[in-house]
Amino acid sequence: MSEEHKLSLHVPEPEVRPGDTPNFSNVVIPKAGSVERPPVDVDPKDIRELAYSIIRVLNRQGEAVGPWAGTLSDEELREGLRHMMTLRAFDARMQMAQRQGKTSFYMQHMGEEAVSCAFRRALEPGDMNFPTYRQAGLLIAGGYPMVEMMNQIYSNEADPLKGRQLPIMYSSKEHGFFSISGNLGTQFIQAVGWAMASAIRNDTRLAAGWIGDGSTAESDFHAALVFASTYRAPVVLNIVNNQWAISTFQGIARGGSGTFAARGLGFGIPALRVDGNDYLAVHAVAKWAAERARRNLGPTLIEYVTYRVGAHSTSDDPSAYRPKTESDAWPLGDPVIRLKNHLIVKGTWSEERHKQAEAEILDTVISAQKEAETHGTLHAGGKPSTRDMFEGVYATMPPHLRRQRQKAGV
Amino acid sequence: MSEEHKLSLHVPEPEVRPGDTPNFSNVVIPKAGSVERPPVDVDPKDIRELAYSIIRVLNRQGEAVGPWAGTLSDEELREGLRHMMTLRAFDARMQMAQRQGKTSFYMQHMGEEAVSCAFRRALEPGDMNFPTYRQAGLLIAGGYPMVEMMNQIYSNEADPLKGRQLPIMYSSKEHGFFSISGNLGTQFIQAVGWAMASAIRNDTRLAAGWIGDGSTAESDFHAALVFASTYRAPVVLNIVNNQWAISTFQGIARGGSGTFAARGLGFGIPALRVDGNDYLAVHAVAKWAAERARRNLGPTLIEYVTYRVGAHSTSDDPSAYRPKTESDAWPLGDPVIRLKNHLIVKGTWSEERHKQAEAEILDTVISAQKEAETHGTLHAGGKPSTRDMFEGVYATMPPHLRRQRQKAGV
Amino acid sequence: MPRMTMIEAIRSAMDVTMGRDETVVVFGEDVGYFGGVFRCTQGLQQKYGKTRCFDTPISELGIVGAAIGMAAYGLKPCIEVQFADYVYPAYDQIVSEAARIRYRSNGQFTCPIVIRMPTGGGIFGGQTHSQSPEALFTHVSGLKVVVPSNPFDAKGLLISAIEDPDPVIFLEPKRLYNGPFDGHHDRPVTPWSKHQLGDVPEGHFSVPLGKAEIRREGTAVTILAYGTMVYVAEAAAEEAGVDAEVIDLRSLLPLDLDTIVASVKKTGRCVVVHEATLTSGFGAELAALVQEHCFYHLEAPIARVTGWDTPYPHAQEWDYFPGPRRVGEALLEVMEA
Amino acid sequence: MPRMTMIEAIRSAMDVTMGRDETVVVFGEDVGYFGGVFRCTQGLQQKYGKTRCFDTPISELGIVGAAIGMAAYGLKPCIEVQFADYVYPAYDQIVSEAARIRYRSNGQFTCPIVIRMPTGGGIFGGQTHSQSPEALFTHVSGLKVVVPSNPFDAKGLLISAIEDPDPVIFLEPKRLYNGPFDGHHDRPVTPWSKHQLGDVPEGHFSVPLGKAEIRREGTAVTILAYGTMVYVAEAAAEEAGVDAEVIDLRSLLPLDLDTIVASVKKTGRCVVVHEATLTSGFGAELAALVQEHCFYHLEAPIARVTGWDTPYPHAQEWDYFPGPRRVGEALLEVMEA
Ligand SMILES: Cc1ncc(C[n+]2csc(CCOP(=O)(O)OP(=O)(O)O)c2C)c(N)n1
Ligand SMILES: Cc1ncc(C[n+]2csc(CCOP(=O)(O)OP(=O)(O)O)c2C)c(N)n1
Ligand SMILES: [Mg+2]
Ligand SMILES: [Mg+2]
Repeated sequence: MSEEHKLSLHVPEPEVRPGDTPNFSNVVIPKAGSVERPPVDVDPKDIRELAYSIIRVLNRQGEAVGPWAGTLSDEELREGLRHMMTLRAFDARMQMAQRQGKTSFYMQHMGEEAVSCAFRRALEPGDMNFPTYRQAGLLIAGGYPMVEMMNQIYSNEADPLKGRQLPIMYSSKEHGFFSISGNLGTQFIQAVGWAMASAIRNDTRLAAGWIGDGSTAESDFHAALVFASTYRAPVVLNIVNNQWAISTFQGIARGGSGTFAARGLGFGIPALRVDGNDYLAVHAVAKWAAERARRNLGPTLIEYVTYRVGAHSTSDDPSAYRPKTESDAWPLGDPVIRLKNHLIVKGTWSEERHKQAEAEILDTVISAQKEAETHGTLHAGGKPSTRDMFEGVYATMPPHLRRQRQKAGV
Repeated sequence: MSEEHKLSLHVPEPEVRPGDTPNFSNVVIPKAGSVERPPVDVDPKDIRELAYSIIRVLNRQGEAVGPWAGTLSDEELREGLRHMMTLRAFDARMQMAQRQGKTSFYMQHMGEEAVSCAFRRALEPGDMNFPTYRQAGLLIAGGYPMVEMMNQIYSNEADPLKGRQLPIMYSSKEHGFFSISGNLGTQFIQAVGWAMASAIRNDTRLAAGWIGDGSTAESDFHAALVFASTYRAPVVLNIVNNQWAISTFQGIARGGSGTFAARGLGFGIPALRVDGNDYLAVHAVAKWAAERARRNLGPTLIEYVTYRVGAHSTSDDPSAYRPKTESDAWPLGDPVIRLKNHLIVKGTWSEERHKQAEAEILDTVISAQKEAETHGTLHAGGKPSTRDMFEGVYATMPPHLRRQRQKAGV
Repeated sequence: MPRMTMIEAIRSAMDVTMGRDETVVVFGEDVGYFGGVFRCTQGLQQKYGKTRCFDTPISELGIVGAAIGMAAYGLKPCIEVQFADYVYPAYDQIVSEAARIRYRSNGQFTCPIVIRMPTGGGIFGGQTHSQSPEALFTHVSGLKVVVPSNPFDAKGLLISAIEDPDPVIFLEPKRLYNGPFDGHHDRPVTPWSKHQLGDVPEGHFSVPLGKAEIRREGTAVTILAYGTMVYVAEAAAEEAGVDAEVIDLRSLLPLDLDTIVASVKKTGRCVVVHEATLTSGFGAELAALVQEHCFYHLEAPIARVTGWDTPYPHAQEWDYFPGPRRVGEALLEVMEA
Repeated sequence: MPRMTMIEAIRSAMDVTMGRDETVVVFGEDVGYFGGVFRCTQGLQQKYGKTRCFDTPISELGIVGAAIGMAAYGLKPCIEVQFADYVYPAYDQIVSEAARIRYRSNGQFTCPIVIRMPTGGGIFGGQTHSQSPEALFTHVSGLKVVVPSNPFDAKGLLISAIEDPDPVIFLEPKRLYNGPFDGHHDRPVTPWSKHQLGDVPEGHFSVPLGKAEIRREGTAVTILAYGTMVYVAEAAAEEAGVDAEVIDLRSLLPLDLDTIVASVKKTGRCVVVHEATLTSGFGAELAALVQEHCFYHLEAPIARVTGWDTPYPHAQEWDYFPGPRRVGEALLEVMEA
């Protein structure tokens, strides 16, 4: 066979690796305010281009511009800033607690705070999220007590999940937050099922599914899109594209499609791409999608373009696979700083108030931490019991498990 | 909550059900010859509309028209006609054999003969198909002996698969036909893996994956598209949309996407839709896709629009879920008649030659059947041995299986 | 009391629970308009509307995953996997999700779903219409696993399963849909309409999960069986002339260990029968439990008669199927030991 | 001879086979550039190029399904599933496809793939980084299932697995990656560099599949164990002062029944230990086989010490883990019976 006809395997590679200079010149970023805002009952085939663009509201000057601006009041925005700052402070403390051996594991949100915090504000009481491990902002913005989060992280005697779950695998039905699975993707189709149930019962509540860029390759993602498309389920399907899946750059999961939002096109599902570091844009798009769902117009797929600034988890060290300074080069900036600047530009916030808020928030987090630690940490103080380990496998403990519990002497 | 805000579940329904008048007015059929033929190295995003159209060559007058015409000589077309007629005659005899109790099960191709027969002609020796149970045309057009097919169907002493497989679950490595699985979808990603292997080895051979409209909902379909897109595998991914998945109309699997080809758009894979009852169009599109693969340009997704005229299998009775006359109303006609007419219009075929060919083919099929039956049928005559049942689970029989075989006394 | 086939009994269980409880929904491949390839859901869509009984895309993962979400919402989905052989695409959702949601959320979310699936061979279905995957579920904490052997139990157990607050794998031996089958494939099968166990009350009743039933009393040896194998065991005992006690387990998880242990302590011998492959089949667990709890009463090794450790073959179906001859031989062996 | 950790030994096995055989390819999530989250494939991409060692999308189904296609083509894929807990999305491809392709095609197509996955707990990984799913594979005809317990075996068995013509599930006890762990979580672990079983030849060698190894000779009771439990068993025997024979099974399917039977016939007693949940765990199969083949030699019921029938908990890890105390109690119980 002749050389020229020989096949070869294409294996995508990121632009840069450790030692190289970060380079995001391939990320095309439209100007803030430049992307249209279609009516919520638009025919999906008329907005295919939205899957290849990026909806943005905050411009470089910190102004909110364009058709997606204006969904939140100043007070709401200040509260949003506080949520993001709280999440960041919480992350920092818990990351440190893990380093101190107070728990086994932690995962932070650095750089992605706007996504879950702003999305949460587009929901109504009773709506249900099916989150991954990187949406604690849904809890913080949803009023879930930080102490409870910490109790879970510490697997202490007050852990609402009785020590059964890995740290950060929260669950709070009351706060519209479905039990996090350690298995990637599974919750995406469950969100669609929940939404279908709401429609079957002629309810008004919607579901939101969450998935990472890397996890879109999982089968559950496909099942979710198929079922959502067929039954027009009232669900918002969120893809958080933070550019990385542990050490794997997003090009491996994305392949030749250009974007993750594009996946929706093959299902006739409106697919939007949004600046995930722009609190205002995230909220505006989430609201648009939630309205679609609530008006029984069916699902929406949203890709949040953001960047995972920190390590994947406390078990990971990103310097092994990407340039150390890559996050500084990320062209969409820091969501906290961008919202802060916007509020300052608007005259409703200042550097001083920001500093003060920072201090206040740190205090709150520290005092929550102190309270949580009175209930114990993973290896010290109060802990869930061995009995707790045997409970809750079934509603009623079957005889074989009772025998085993007896054998364990508890 | 107010009535107007209540959600409700959308459950797609076919236009008609038993007792109704068949109605395909919703099937938009472009004129033959009207769809462009892009170069094989086209940017997928420039041909998105091909996923929503139907490439057709044969017009109502039986002429081959447009840019996709002209890929086969008269002789090749006559041979193609013979392949389709053979497959149809084969089906009829085997269907009858099942009714006579000579085997347990059969699945026919009626109405879909062009798809596999014409596709086969676009392949080179060494290429590998990963078929479903409705592509026996690949074997017939590929020169696999009919007697072998019948031996497999009869599970007789000459069955190349030793009685282990359900009838029609053929396998012939030599003829580029991967072992059929009874589990829907699994072979689609395997085809991509085979193609990746060919690329890894700098080979020249391509793989073809096959899946039904209904089965595109399976997870393997997604995995196949993800991997094919990422690694630009030299694979042709074929979706046979025969409108039905047992009793379920294609709208349930397709949902809001309009077409199945559209699924490819979210992956940046060129997606073509073709008249599956048009032998010339199928061949032209297959050839285009095969050329792409062979030139290392990557995967192509093809949807064949056709109609399953017969029952799903010998276990099925479609009159329970669709109008009896629906197949007569199918607007893309019968692939055998259409090719026959084309050849007659071209002056290279005639009614008489057709009748004669029909008779000859029937003879060939009957004499193959007679030969196969000398080796036995499912419940009579020669059969595979009990020993055959224990062999081939592993390359070398492990001790536990040897013990079991001894216990079985064989 | 009406006579029902097992199909009718299963349908009736869904009908009765759907009628009593609006949160019960039924779906799966070909389950809606057509009523399922075995017709178990026939008429339910007409009666309860297409949002309570509907067709799904061919995605077992999607069917189970959506059901889990619905259960988290508060519905009680009773779903069909067309053949047990096709459950594997949904295995992750079952094992990693359905089985664990109560535990991992400390009861905030629960998963009251029933996954029905036809199981077992004897219909010349080849390797993808014949499998018995029960042991792949009994190993999973958080699941319940049920296998009925007759119309009465099928209805009563299915109602219990639907009403159960936890996920239940409900395996329907398809060879029993129309009548009891004792493995004599060359003889006609009595239809349920002529069989006493075809007597099934029209309305609501239940058979508890976790309770076995002694189908034949005996003193010489205990046969543990479920599904089709109950009839094979009975026939084998008759034909071998062994005074065997036949226990129909009905529910594998939870298991009625007390009934098993009492019987084996009485007989001193035990044969386990199932159609699934031998190695790591549920018979292994039964043998392990029996030797543990009845060690000092056992007079012979516990024998297992099962499908061979090969994929389920098409042509050699009757060499593969653990029929009355093979069970009878094991009985005699155990008696002589 | 160099000392290797189990990670290094596994890496060396791939390195050696990739060097000898161009058809060996390695891939999985984070396996390429980064070298795997446990670093088992570190350096292979640099050495053999990115078409022979590469990162994949996060789709276990895709990884296994593609590997099956590649194997049908003629390659020998050795693939990684990041944790055994994440294998379920690929379960259908493994059970319905990899395990059956040789059989159903009568050998026209074969499936020489190795699926490596870290297994077991003891690292505070919670329910999705701790599971031991071996029994879900031992029930599947057509698969082989291997669990090494030390660097030497890990390399030798992995080379055998890669060279094997059939699909092999290769479970790597992650708690042993850096040193033997006997369940005393409050004591330091000896690193492999200080352990004789860390002596691993640089080049090609193999340990055959299907052969157990007696790790500790004894006369009073036989302990059947594999992976981490081998060290727990040894520690338990020492601490309980019981003259136990500890058998490291190494390969569960095929199983070295001869070695097991010979030992139990000698000792007359048997304790089975594994970390997986009890019900339908591989211990059930072992108990069933031992009682069948050693019935007349057994002086006490076979005991099983295993993980409890609950999901693997996070905080209660050491209550869950079958450590030396629980194994020791079982030894004494069995000795007193
Ligand atoms: C089914 C499954 N496979 C693999 C893993 C291991 N794993 C945990 S997180 C992760 C990367 C996920 O990346 P992405 O979806 O982009 O989410 P991100 O961490 O970036 O938020 C992997 C591979 C898992 N948890 N579950
Ligand atoms: C995994 C799996 N699920 C379900 C089935 C049962 N089944 C066999 S064929 C079929 C319909 C397939 O429809 P389609 O993909 O459109 O192919 P067609 O029969 O129309 O050619 C179903 C549901 C199966 N074989 N495998
Ligand atoms: Mg990511
Ligand atoms: Mg179809």
